[in-house]
Amino acid sequence: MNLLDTLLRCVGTLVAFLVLPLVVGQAEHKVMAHMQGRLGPMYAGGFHGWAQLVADGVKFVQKENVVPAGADRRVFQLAPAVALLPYLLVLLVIPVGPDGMVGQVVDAGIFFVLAVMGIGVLGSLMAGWASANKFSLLGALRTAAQLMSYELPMLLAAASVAMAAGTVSLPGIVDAFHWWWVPWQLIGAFVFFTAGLAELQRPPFDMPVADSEIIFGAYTEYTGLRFALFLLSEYAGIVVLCGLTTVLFLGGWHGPFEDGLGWLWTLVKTFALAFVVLWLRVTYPRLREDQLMRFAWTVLIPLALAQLALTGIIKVAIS
Amino acid sequence: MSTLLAAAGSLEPAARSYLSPTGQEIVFLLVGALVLGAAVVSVTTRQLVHAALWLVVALGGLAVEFLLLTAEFVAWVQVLVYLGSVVVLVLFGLMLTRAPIGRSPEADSGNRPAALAVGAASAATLVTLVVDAFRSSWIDLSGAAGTTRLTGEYLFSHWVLPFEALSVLLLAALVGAIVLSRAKGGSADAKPRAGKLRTGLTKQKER
Amino acid sequence: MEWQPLAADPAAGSGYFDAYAAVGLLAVIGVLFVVVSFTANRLLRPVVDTPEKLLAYECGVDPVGEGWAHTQIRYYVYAFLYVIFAVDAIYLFPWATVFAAAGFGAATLVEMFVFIGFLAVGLLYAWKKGVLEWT
Amino acid sequence: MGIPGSGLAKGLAVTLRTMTRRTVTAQYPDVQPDLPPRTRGVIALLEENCTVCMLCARECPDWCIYIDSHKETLPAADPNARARTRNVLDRFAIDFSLCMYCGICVEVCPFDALFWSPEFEYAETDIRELTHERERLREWMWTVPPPPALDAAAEEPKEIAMARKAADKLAAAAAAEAAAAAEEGGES
Repeated sequence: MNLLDTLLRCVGTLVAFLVLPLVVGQAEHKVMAHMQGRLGPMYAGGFHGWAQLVADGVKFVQKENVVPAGADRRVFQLAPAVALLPYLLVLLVIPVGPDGMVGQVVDAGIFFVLAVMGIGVLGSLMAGWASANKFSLLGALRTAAQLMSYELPMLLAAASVAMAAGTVSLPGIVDAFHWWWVPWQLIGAFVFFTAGLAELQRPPFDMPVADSEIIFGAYTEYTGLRFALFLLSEYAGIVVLCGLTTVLFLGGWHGPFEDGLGWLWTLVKTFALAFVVLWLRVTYPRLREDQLMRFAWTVLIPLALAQLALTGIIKVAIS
Repeated sequence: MSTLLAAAGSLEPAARSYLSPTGQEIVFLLVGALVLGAAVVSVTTRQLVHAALWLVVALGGLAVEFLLLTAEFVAWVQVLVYLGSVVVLVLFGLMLTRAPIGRSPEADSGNRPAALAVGAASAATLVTLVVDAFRSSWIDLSGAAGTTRLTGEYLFSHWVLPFEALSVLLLAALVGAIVLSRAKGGSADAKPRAGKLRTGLTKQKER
Repeated sequence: MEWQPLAADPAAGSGYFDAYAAVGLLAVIGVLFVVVSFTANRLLRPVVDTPEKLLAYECGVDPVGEGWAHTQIRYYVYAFLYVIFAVDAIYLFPWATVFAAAGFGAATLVEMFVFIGFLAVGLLYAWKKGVLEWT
Repeated sequence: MGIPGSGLAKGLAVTLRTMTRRTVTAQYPDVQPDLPPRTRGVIALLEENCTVCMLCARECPDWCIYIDSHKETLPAADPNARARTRNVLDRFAIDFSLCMYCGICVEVCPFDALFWSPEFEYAETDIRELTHERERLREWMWTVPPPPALDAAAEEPKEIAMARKAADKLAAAAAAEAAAAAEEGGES
């Protein structure tokens, strides 16, 4: 493992980090449009508006950057980076295929991923506080409360998989995967995916950015590129969440012809999950704030604890 | 920590030289300086939320230090618990109590000399203790000694009782937090409810 | 099918540091990416500040009062609950890697159930006290 | 009710089904819309019919019709008669940035000077350009479609019926005269 190899892997991760969220975003444009009987973007790039998000990016870079007069300038300007970078780091360790098709194997695996993703909440809090705006502050508080509440079921569900595999390393988990894990860890998968959706503040869990109540939550005052970075972090979050769910619960690269096409299986599963994310957004209305909190603490956490007990008992029984 | 250091297995004073530091040692010192600087700024800054944010830098730097000592698990616990929740809790508290942007001089209580004395004393105690305890021991950094698996093995072979005691402690903290947050009135009446407001209004009308 | 941690291989003794060096390198690349994009933005964007533009946004009317208001303590309680449960949850990970290994087994399972049981009692207490829901 | 969660599944099914159906989006600039007759696009003015009675301006809920006029004295045709005055239109403008396309002005006009035209592509970059003066309003007249044909069984419009009656009477009188003349000629 030399420096060049590492550098290439890091650059590859950065490219994936910039491309995959765009693919998901474009898919969201089109899927959402068609689910609502519309066409979506049709012009940018010629064929069915495929370059819409590229055009948006070019536009965002040229837009004015407004920092409100009352804001805490430095914190305000730093917040998007704090929200964005954790997802980049996480993307590095998600394995795509067998035999080293991964940015970098980190032995702490899931634990690393969950810890680093937890930093993202600081970005939202910083943004909300530094904006000097009531809606932003309210949004930041809601975001933080929601992220913390839903981080817990995620941790518990991930621990259940770690128990099943006997390791916290992500490639290790996929190596240990058997098809019957899917029914065995079904509750865990549901909890993990749902909690992940809430962590990303995707509808129906988008109360912290509910536009009809608090404008855009913590990101109300943001314009131009900084706003775009928050959006990018949301879509990168979708990629990371779907990739993680694939790796932890759906067997990652396992599938027919996995020797040559393992990476394709991971991508297919990831994008299928991303489609579900978009589908849920189109279908369901937003949960109220108290419903959100209640759902995390009284539904997801007990479910996750039940999954832990189930996993532990079955694992000890078969070993 | 001592368990984890023991896990590294080689605390014997090895024939090492201070004069030819390895790359890890250099990075360790640099990050240490960063942590120290961030910590100092954190306690001296007049802006409350900035103090909390500098605390993030200090704690994150500590996580990197743990990583450099191959205490992988502890490092990510540091990130998850301290950066991801304790600091957020602190920020939350500050925001709930209206931490304004800019300086907040009223937050200075004038106890600076006393605080400085306590801080210096506790720092001196800790430094003496740690230096005395480990003296010239070296941690063998060639292998990852603090992986999750090793931590688990030590925890569940030797430290089960403290582990269980911890759960009682956490339960106590939980109950305490709930009791404190509901202390005023202890019931739903403490909430400013629509009904209550209306009675207040009618009283005003009666006058 | 047992996954071998990288560092357990003596030949790859420095694999641990290599892994985190890569993470560090990626962090540096990420910071560079942010810096480059912000710089490009600075070069390309117009700067036309007007007092109206710099006001806090409150649906078009002039902002009322100041930007900070007291909010419900409930949010804080959730954060507190999370801190406690997170401390609990991290112990699950070292446990998860060893509990099924030889020499641990059922006893460790029971130990963990006792641990989780205590916290489940805490959760039930919070639930019963009505901290987890508000309407 | 049924199984819990069946409602959630039903919702997912609806959106998925919609996705497989044809979209209803009209790709407007590429494909011109198929507008129904009597589309309210823009209001046209046939200023020859306008008598400056001001009914439209007064009835307009948005006050978006501006009319200026002056009185003009016509020299009397007959030396014994008084000189007549009449209103001459100086300005007739509709501010389409205020107009809410209610059509009350078209309804109240007693002299058929205002008409609906289906043209709607008159967006401007400057809001002041949306105030159409009388020349522009007159131009819109060319885009007003002819009134739709009546139903087959519909009653004849009154004015046509009256005109026809008058024409019939004239024709009958002419025919009677011709017949009388022929009779006379035959006798002599």
